[in-house]
Parts: sequence; structure tokens; C-alpha cells
Amino acid sequence: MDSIHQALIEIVGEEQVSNRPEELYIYSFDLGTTEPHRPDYAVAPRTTEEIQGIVKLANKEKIPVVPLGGGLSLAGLAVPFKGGIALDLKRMDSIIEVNEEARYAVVECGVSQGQLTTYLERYYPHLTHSEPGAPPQATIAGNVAIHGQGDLAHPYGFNSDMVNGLEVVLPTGEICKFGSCSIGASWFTQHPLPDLGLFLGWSGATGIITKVSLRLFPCKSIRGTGLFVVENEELVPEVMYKLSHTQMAEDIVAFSQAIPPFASGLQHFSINMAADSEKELEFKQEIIWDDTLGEYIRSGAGGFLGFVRGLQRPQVSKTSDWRKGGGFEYVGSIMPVKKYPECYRRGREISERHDIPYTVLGRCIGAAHSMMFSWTYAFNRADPETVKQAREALHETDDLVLELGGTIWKPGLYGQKLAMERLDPNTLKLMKKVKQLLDPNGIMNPGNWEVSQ
Amino acid sequence: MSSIFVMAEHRNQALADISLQTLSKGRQLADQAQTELLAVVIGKDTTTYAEKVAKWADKVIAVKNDRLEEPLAEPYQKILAFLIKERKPKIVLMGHTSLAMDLAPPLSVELECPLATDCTDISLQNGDVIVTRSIHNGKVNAAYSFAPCDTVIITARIGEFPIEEGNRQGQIEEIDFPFEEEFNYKKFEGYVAQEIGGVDITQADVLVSVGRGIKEKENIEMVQKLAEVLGGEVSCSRPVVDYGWLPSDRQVGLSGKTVKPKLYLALAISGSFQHVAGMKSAKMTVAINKDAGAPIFKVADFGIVDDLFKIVPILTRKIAELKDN
Amino acid sequence: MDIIACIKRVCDTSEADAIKIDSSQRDIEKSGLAFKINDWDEYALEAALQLKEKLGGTITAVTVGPQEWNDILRRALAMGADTGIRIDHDVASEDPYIVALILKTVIQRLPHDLVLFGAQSEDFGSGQLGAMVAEMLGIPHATLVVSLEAEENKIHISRELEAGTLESYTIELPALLTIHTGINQPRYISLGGIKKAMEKELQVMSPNDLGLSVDMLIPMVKLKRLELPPKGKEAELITGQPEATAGQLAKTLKEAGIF
Amino acid sequence: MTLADYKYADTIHRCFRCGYCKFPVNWMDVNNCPAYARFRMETYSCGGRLWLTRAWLSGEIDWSDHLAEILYSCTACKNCEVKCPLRFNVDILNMIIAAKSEMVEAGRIPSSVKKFLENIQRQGNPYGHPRVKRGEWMEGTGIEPYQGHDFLYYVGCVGSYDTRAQEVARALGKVMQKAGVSFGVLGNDENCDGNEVNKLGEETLFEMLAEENVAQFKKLGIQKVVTLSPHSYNAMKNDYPMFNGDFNVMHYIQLLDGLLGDDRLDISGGYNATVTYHDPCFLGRWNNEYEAPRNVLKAIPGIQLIEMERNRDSTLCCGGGGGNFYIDLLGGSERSPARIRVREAHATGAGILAVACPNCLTMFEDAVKAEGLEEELAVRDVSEIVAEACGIK
Repeated sequence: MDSIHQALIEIVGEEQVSNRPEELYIYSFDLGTTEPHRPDYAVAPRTTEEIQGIVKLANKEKIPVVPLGGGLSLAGLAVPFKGGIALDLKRMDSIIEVNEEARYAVVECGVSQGQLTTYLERYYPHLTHSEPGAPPQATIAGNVAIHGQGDLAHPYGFNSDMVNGLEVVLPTGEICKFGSCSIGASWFTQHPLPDLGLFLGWSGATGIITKVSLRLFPCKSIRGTGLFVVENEELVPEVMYKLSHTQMAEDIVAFSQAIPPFASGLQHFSINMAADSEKELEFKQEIIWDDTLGEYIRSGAGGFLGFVRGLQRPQVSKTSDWRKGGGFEYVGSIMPVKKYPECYRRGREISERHDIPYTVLGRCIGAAHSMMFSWTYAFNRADPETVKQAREALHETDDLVLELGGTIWKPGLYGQKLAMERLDPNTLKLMKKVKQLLDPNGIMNPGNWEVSQ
Repeated sequence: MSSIFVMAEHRNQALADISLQTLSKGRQLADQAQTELLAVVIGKDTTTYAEKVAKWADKVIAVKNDRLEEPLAEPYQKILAFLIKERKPKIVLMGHTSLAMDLAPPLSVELECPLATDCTDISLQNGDVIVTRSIHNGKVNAAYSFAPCDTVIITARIGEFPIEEGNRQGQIEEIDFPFEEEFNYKKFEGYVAQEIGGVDITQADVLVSVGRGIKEKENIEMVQKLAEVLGGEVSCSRPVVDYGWLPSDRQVGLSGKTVKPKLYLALAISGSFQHVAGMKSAKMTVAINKDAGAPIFKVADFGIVDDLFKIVPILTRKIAELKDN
Repeated sequence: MDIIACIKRVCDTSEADAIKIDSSQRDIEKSGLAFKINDWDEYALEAALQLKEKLGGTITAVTVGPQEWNDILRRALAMGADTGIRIDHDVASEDPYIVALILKTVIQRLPHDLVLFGAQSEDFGSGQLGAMVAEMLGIPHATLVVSLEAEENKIHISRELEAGTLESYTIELPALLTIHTGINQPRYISLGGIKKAMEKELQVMSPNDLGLSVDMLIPMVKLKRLELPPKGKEAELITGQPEATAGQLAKTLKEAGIF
Repeated sequence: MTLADYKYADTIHRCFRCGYCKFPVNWMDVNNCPAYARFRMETYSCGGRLWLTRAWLSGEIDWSDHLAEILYSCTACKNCEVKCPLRFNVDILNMIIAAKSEMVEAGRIPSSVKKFLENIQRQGNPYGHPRVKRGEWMEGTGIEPYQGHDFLYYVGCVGSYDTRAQEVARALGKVMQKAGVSFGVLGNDENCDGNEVNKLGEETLFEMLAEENVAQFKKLGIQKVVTLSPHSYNAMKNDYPMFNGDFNVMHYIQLLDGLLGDDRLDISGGYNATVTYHDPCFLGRWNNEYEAPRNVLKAIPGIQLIEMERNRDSTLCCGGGGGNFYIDLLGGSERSPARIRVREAHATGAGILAVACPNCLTMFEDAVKAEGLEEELAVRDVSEIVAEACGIK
């Protein structure tokens, strides 16, 4: 047993570190099309101090550390490209505190979306959080680390905008705190201390988030989803614009997909609404369906497909099984809302060229300030040709995003390269300096945001 | 009745205890049969052994040869076959050791004389040699007699025959034994000590096993010392693993390992149905438990009804003392 | 590599607390007991199978016993042996010398690079058979083997001595080894495997077929009678103060040759 | 053995490893897959197990002891099947059991599983105890061997041989006697029901056990069977029909529910305790029996029934399924499922953890000791509670 393995056992205990082929196999994949890369060890720590010990060891031995929560980023961000230690953070799953008055929750990095949603429903039914469409095993910390968005993106923006504070283990092993908690106050606000926001959007290349304080939001007792459809994609921007103007909706998502066939080519809207009374709900329904969308319904350009009470938990994994393939990957982007029609048309064209049923989705962020637009490509895990087709479609879509004037959300290595090629040279140099400053030995999730020259 | 041979075995500079036991038994049989006891010692330098065995033997045949430093079955078989053919003893007695398992069966085939192994008793009944063996996992005793023959070969079970003080002055006869064979069809390549770490308790001869009564992880240290002084390993019952005081590869019982050690020393183990299933075929079991009614006492050969925290330290000290002298 | 594995059928007495001796006083009551391949022999079979998987060749399982012993040959075939041979002779409590004579005669007729035995049997535990057969065949042997590494015409082995030490040898083939427990992990024999093995032919022969007449098979060691060990399994309690009881226990252990 | 001739070659790749299967149906925790709750490494999750099976069968990784342990740490508790949102969820356990069969036929399985199956091949019970001692549990109870009775009372291996579970077998027998139920037992002639053998992938051995049991039952003219264990209940209700064994099978709790319904049982003696009930997987998730146990417990005066967060189809398996009550690949840590569950039961403030399965019983008895909660939490089978309420000592 080599010294590193022995040292890791001393830090986390024998059962939580493995270099056996089975663990190395599973931790070399994410769920998408990224080529697998074997780590040297899979380690599941339980405390921040254990992570600190591991990171210090990694610096001493110059081996990479690749942190992962649910490992569901579907962009290869948790694939250990240069081997080293795959750090599975899911054991750190304590919900440390829910503060009702200041509406925030402090959670460890292993706390999953499903866990927080259930916890709030059970113990704080008047509070909720912006739950992303990812499977419930995705973690809170992982989601904010990639600037994720959830079903409150329209009223409150990116999930990473809802961060009140962080505890982070730096690539050199120090434990730092950011936000009001860093001066001993409670975890109630991120600002206004000098801004050291160096850990979000870096795909874990600048440190390991171990605790997050996340803003929670009022949760009204009645919640439901209205469904609206238009035929002409050109109408989508204006509909989203108008809907966001009403400030009556929680989540506004436009989507279109080839399956089921009768829905192909149509643009659907799912509009989440919340109210504390039937009166309030009716009032909101009226403003949305009559005053705002009425003109489209009356002119036949659009159709009301009903209103369903209760929020259904995300079932996005179902897309992986459409063609009994067991897999999909998507390119996410942050685009101006007015680009929806082109994104839809060009995306559909890429899908058809790669013989993949198209699936696109645009979620309104803020007051239609932007939208998260995603192109999903399903593949059959047992058929390498479909995986290759999906991978090509994904890369073409990465190019498309930049061509249409958007930015790639949670880019894989390919998308990062495209972004860095266009990045302002001084900013790029600054990024390199920051990375070197924080990670002199280059052990923290190497390969990601690596500035070449 | 013609004479009795006892082959004395030695390894890394020490006469094996079992040889003292077989010499004692041989002496008693020789006296009963009013015949000579000849001790056979084979080696490169046999002087020290010859003097020691002389205390039990009428005669000592010390076979010396430079190539006999290690006790190997092939040369030993040659020498014993020669001596037996020459001196025609009635009984050839040796310990049932690893060497004997390689040596005795081929020897009996070469001389076409009967062989009885791992015997728990040897007796003479009006001129006939009768042996007893323990069979079916120690649950049945079998008595055997021999067809008429010149010589009978017997290997004795270790620990069955008490060591009696020897008071003879056997005459030592040294013979050289030149032999040409190189036995290169079977080349001896030295000894290997078992690697430590990653212990396989099923291979241990001695197991000091600890149960829930040990109360804390720190107390296992005390049990470890006792195991070391006995040359054995620490094992445990299931609750100790549940508490994480010992890894699961130390666990004896239905869901742990099944062990067949020579000694199973059960400390503060109640002897639950699942645990006993894993250790019931131990050759000797000793139980130390505060509870006189503990089922382990129905399985153990010996027992002390007392608190292990009182007994174990003293036991460790006593064993160390006995080993020193 | 042509391997012969000699196996024995034993009854499983480890579970039965009360063993009774039958009226003949020469055997135990076997009704209600289950039968199986002798533990040591299963390790020998597994060793043979692993050698075959590495170096190719054939495995022949051989046993000396009455008709009911076909079941262990089936299990050997189910485990992966190629052929099963039974010499129809009721071994009962015979002198191992006789069984060795029979086995030597049948093995001589078979191609054999390596002959494997279990180190001893669970019922009689004499540990004589393998080494006797080796002497009769005139091939080198080693007993209590706990590791083996075979090459084209020789085999490196280590065998178990007392006090946890091992000694190692290189032995030229053909050779005979008796295998000790713990050398490997015998594979599970599935019922499906046994069913498939049912279709395979077993070769059965009698001692006469081997030219061994009854008068050549007279035991030199003869069983007189069986008896149960003295009654009552209640631990012999050592009483008194810790100093005395611990001292007494230490002495008892010394006498038992524990250290 | 390649992927090609694996029965589920066209399904096994469809697992997306999205992790739904780790959650209970009611989401009330994170780790409801007992093996994942125990080891907390992705390899031990249901998705990990399926991916590793596919990797092994397609030759990407070799067989190893560790791989066998990962496969056999699955207790067949069915949480994954009821939770997975994808259409192939009905085949998840079939895929894992088919992979176990591949290992069984190759003979390469964990040594504890090997011992378990060999003992059943030889003695008809996983402990390897002699068949002639299988009926010892009923000495002195006056329970009769089956001769044309209304019911066969099928006890099973754990109830017949495990000292603690024997007490439950006796308690249930006395309760049925008191209610005037006409029943008989097979005693030493009773053989393993094969449910665990089936879930361990020894198909042929299970077929033999099922065929022999069906033949034995038919020879004796048995029509109705009441089982002590949900494991026996599951095999006889769902699998024996394939061997044309179509008996009217019920788990004893359904019988008691019926008896209380037609008040053939005087439980006025009552049972003063706060009780929390653990849904055994083979009664609940496998056979959707959630209400009968609760009806019985609620009918007993003095019982205050409290539900654990994870109940009914969200129950956390005790870790004893898939033969693990004996093989015990999930033991040895405070994260063993039985210990997690015992802590959860204790947290409800209940003094009694009621079970309806001898496997759960033995797992929780050990877990209560390991947690040092002997004084605060007792494990009782529902039949023992009913017996006390009926004044049976």
C-alpha cells in the first residue's frame, strides 16, 4: 500500500478511501458524453478538516484533487482529467441551520436539492428555495458553483446570486470564510465586505466549497403551473417580455421538443404561479391569462393548455430514456431573450443533422434580462455512434452560442477553450494570476479554466 | 519385544517439546516391555541434542553429517530406513509434526510396515501394541491394533503425552552417514516467516478472542499483549466489530470467520449461538467470563469465572515467566 | 498439464453435537447427517482448477469408495474437473495403506504431471494417504502445501511448519502435493453445475479390474472399536484468586504445548 | 460470460445514474438504499451497481472479491424500483439478480454467500444445522405436525433455528391456538422456502426448493399456508405459482388482522407502550401490505402507535435482506442500516420497535445492543405483542 493511500486512510478512515478498480471505474465517468478518465483514488470525506488534510497532502504529493457533489453537471466538470483524488462530497450532508427571520439556510456541500426541498416542506413550509431542474441528488453547493438557476430565477436571478456566504478550503489547504459570517456575524449576507468572489463559475478550479449560506424565499401555500403554447417561435421573446412585466409569475420557461411528435415545432410555456389565497390566485390568473396572453389566445396565435396545482418534482432524467438510451447531455447558455427564435431554429437544425430528436428550453432570468437556453442531445449509451453524434452536436452548439452572442453556461473543456479564445487578454492574464496565486501547485481540478500561454 | 526407537526432532537450535513428550512416553513403554529405548538424533551437529535425549534413552544414535543441518524428510527417511532395517525395533515413535507428515508415510511404505498417525494414546496389551486416535472432529475415539509385523511406526499427537523427568544416562553412539543423493528433484529453498498485517485469523494456532465485555477500544491493547506472548492473534465476537473496535476480518462467528485453532481463549464472550458456530471446532477452548451461567462455559474445556480485567494482566505475566525459564 | 485430484466423501459431523456409535462399534450412526467433499480436498480441486485455467490441461477426479460416492465426483465435475473415476471398494475405516495401493495402481495408468490430495480428511484425519501414494509411484512429494506456482516441468511450493513458519521448495514434475486449507478460496458449486455434470459419464472400476485381488488388500492397521470420549462437556473450572487461577491456567497452556 | 448472453443486455445500459434510487418514496431522507447508506461510495448505489455489472459483463473490469461484495451488498429491498422514474425500473432487481446468477454459475461469490448456499444445499437452512433439529423450537407447545389441518403454519429457517426468533415462532403458534385456528407444522420435514436463494441468484437451487416444497405441500393436501416470515410469504405468493404451487398464502399478520376482525382473539389484556412499527421490505414494498400490521397494533388497547419518518413504501431496509441476516455484508459500523433504523425508532420516543419479520428481529436485536439502547428500546415481533395482549406467557 503506497504512502499516499496510507495517508488518506489516516485522514478519512479505511472505508472511505479506495483505489480499487470498481471505485476508480465509477468515479472516472460523469453521466454525459465526456471521455472517462481514471482517478488514482476515490475519497469520501465527512468534515472540512478532513478535506483540509487531503488538500495539504495533494500539495505535498503534487496530485490533483477533483471535488464532486452529485457529479451531475453533464459537462465533464467532475471528471478527473489528470487523475488524482476524486473527492466525493456527498457525505457532508448536514443542514446546519435554517434562519426563519433572515430567510436563509446554511448547508454543507453534500446537501442535495431533494434533501433541502423536503426539509423545508416538512419543517419550514412557508419558505422555499430556487430548485433547479436537475435530478434531486444534485447538490446545492455544486449548483451555485456553476452559476446554476432554478424555478425562482425569474423573480430572484441566478442561484449564485442567492449566496449569503461561503466556507471554502483553498487549493493550499487554508479554510476561508466569505460574507458576513467571516467577521463572526451570522450567515445573513454576502456583501458588503471587500468582494473575494473567486469560487463561483470556476468549476472547482480555485477551491472546494464546504459550506454555503443560501437565501430562501417566501413560499405561498398555493403553487401551480400554467401551460401556454404558441406556434410561431418569433412570438416567444415578446411573450416572455410581457409575462415578466406582470411580476405575477414565479418561473417562466419556454420549451420545444420533437417528442411527442404532435408537440414538435410548437413553443410551450410553463408559468409557475403562487398565491396564499384563491382570491390572489384568481387575480394573478386574470392578469396573466386575460390581460397579458388574452390577445394571443383570442387571435389563435396561442393556446391555454390548463393550470395544474402543486409543483411536480423535476423528472428531467426521463429524457435519458426516450429512446431507451440511458443518456443525454445538454449545452446550457445565457442568451439575450430576443435570440430565442434563432436558438430554436439553429438548434433544431443541428439536432436533425445528427439524427437526434431536438429538445430546447429557455428559462427567463430576472425581468427577461436574459434567459438560460439549453439544447439537449440524447444518446444511447450502448451505441458509441450515437454518443459520437451527440458529442459533435454539443461542440457545434458551443460554437453556435458564441456565434449568436451568448455565453456558455458551465462550459466543458471545449466550451472553456472557446470562451478563453475570445476573452479580453488582460482579463485572461488576471485569471491566470488568480489561479497561480490560489493554486501554486496546480492541484485543484486541473484542466479546467487552464489559461494556456 | 525388540527395542523402541524415538526420533527426536529439532529446528532452529531447539529440541521440539513434542520430542520430550515422545521420549517420556517411549521410556514408559520400554520399561513396561522391559526393552531398550534408543533415541535417534539426526543433524549437522548433534552433540547438544544427544546429551539432552540421553536422559531418557538407554542408547542414543547420533547421526551426523554436514548436509543434515535442516530437518528434511528425504535424507531423514534414508537414515531411519537404514537404522530400522539394521536394528529391527518393535516401535518407531515420533511426534505428529509437519516433518513427520512428509516422512512417516513414505517410510512405512518403504519398509512395508504399518503406520498409525496423530495418536492420543499408545499402550501394550499382552505384547500387542494398541493405539487410540481421536476422530470425527474429536467426537469419537478409535482403538487400533496392528497385523503381526516386525516394526510399527507411530506418530504422537502434540500435547497428549506429559513430559516426565528423564533419569537415564544413555550411551551416545555417533555414526556418520555419507549419502550421495542430492535430492535435487526437491530443492529446499529456506524458511519464510508469515507476513504480518492483513491477518488471516483462520490460519492462527492461537486466538485470544474478546467480546463486548471489553467495554472500550483502548482495552484491546491489554488483550493484544496477551496474544503476543502466546504467539497468537486477537480475534473477537460480533459486537466488538459493530463498535468498530476491531476490523471485520477479526470477527469469529457465523458472519465472521470459522476458525480451528489449537487454543481459543474467549474473554468476556457470552458464547452466543452465532459465535459458537464459528469456533466450536477449536482443539482447546478456555473461557474467562464474569457470568458463571454464560453458554461459553458449555463449550469451553477450561474456564475461570472472574473479571477479565483482573485475570488477563496476571495471565500475561505468568505466561511470560514460564516462557523465559 | 495433466492433473489428478484424489477426493474423499465425509459426513458433516461439525454440526451434530451428539454423535452415536452404531451396534457394530466400528462406525458411527450416519442417519440424519449430510455428506460432502472432504474440506481439504475441495481446496485441492480448486488448486487444480486454477492451474488448469493458467496452463491448460486436464483434471481427473479420483475416489475410492462405494456407489453413493458418485455424488462427490459429480460435484468435482461441476466444479470443472474433466473426468471422474471411482474405484468401487468400501473403504470404511481401512488402513490408508490399502487405499494408497489402489490409488497408486489407477494413477499409474493415467497421464499425470501433478497429483493433488487434501492434506488430511475431516473424519479420520490420518494425513498419510498422499505421501504413501507418492512413495509407491516413486515421485517426489510435499505435504501441507499452502502456496504453489507451477511452471512447465517444475513447481515452486511453500508448506506449513509449526508456529506460523513456512518452508519453500522447488520440486520437479511429476510430483505429488497434499494441499492445506487457506491456500485459495474454493469456488461455489452451483446446483445448475451439478445438474449439467449429471449428464457426464463416470468411469467405475473394481480393484480386480486393476489386478488387485482381495488378498492383496489386507489392512496392516486394524480397527478394534470405537467409543465416545468421556462424558460431560462442562468447562473444568479453575477457581481461586486471580493470582492462582491465572498461574494455573498458564501452566495448563504450557503443558498443552500452546507455547 | 459476455454481455451478449446476459438476459438484460438491452436494458442494463439505460440506467442514467441520476440518483433518484437513493431517496425514499416520500423524500424524507437522502440515503434509503441500505448498501449506499452503509458505504456512501457511488459504487454501492443502485446506479453504481448497474454500471459496474455492465462494465464487468462487457469486460471493462474484471471479477474481484470487491465487485462480488458490491453486488451482494444489495439486500433486494426494492427501494430503487419504487423510486426510479424511468420505465425500466421494474427490471432493476432482475438485472442485479441475473448478474448474481452469473457469479453463482462461475462459482465466484463472497465466501459468506458460498457458505449460505452450501448449507442450504446440504441441510436446507443457511446455518448448516442438522435437519433433525429444525422442529426443536416447538417442543412443549403442543403444536401438531400437519395432518389435514386448515392451515399449514410455515415457520422458515430463521424462526426454526435462531434462538431469539424461535420465541416468536412459539408466540405466534400459541396465539393461533388461542384463536382456535386449525393449523399444523412440518417440523423436521420443513425445508427452506428459497426466497433468499432466489434473490442470491442461485436459480437452479431455488427451482429445486420450490418444486420440492410444492410437491410436499400437495402430497399433504395443503391448501392454505400462513407464514411467520414475509420472505417465505413472498416466495410462496409470487414465485411458487410458476412451479404450479397455487396455494392460498398469507403472512401471519393478515391472519391476525382477520381474527381480530371477527374478534376470535381476546386482546383485552392490552399492551401499554408507545410502539413504532417497521415495515419489512418483503411485506411492504414487495407485497404492498401496509395496513394489516397497523390495524392489529391499533386494535390493542394501551398501544400508542407512532410512525417513523420513513414508513410504508419509504421504509429503510434493516439490511438483512438478500441473505444478509447471515451473510451480513452491511454490518460492522454505526452506519449499518439496522443501527440507523434503531436510532430513528428511538428518536420517535417509542419504547417498543415492532417488527413482523424474524430477519428484521435478529438484525435489530443486535443493533439495539450495538447502540447501547437495551434499557430504552425493546424489539418485539407483532405476534409477541398480540400474545401478551391475549395473556399468553
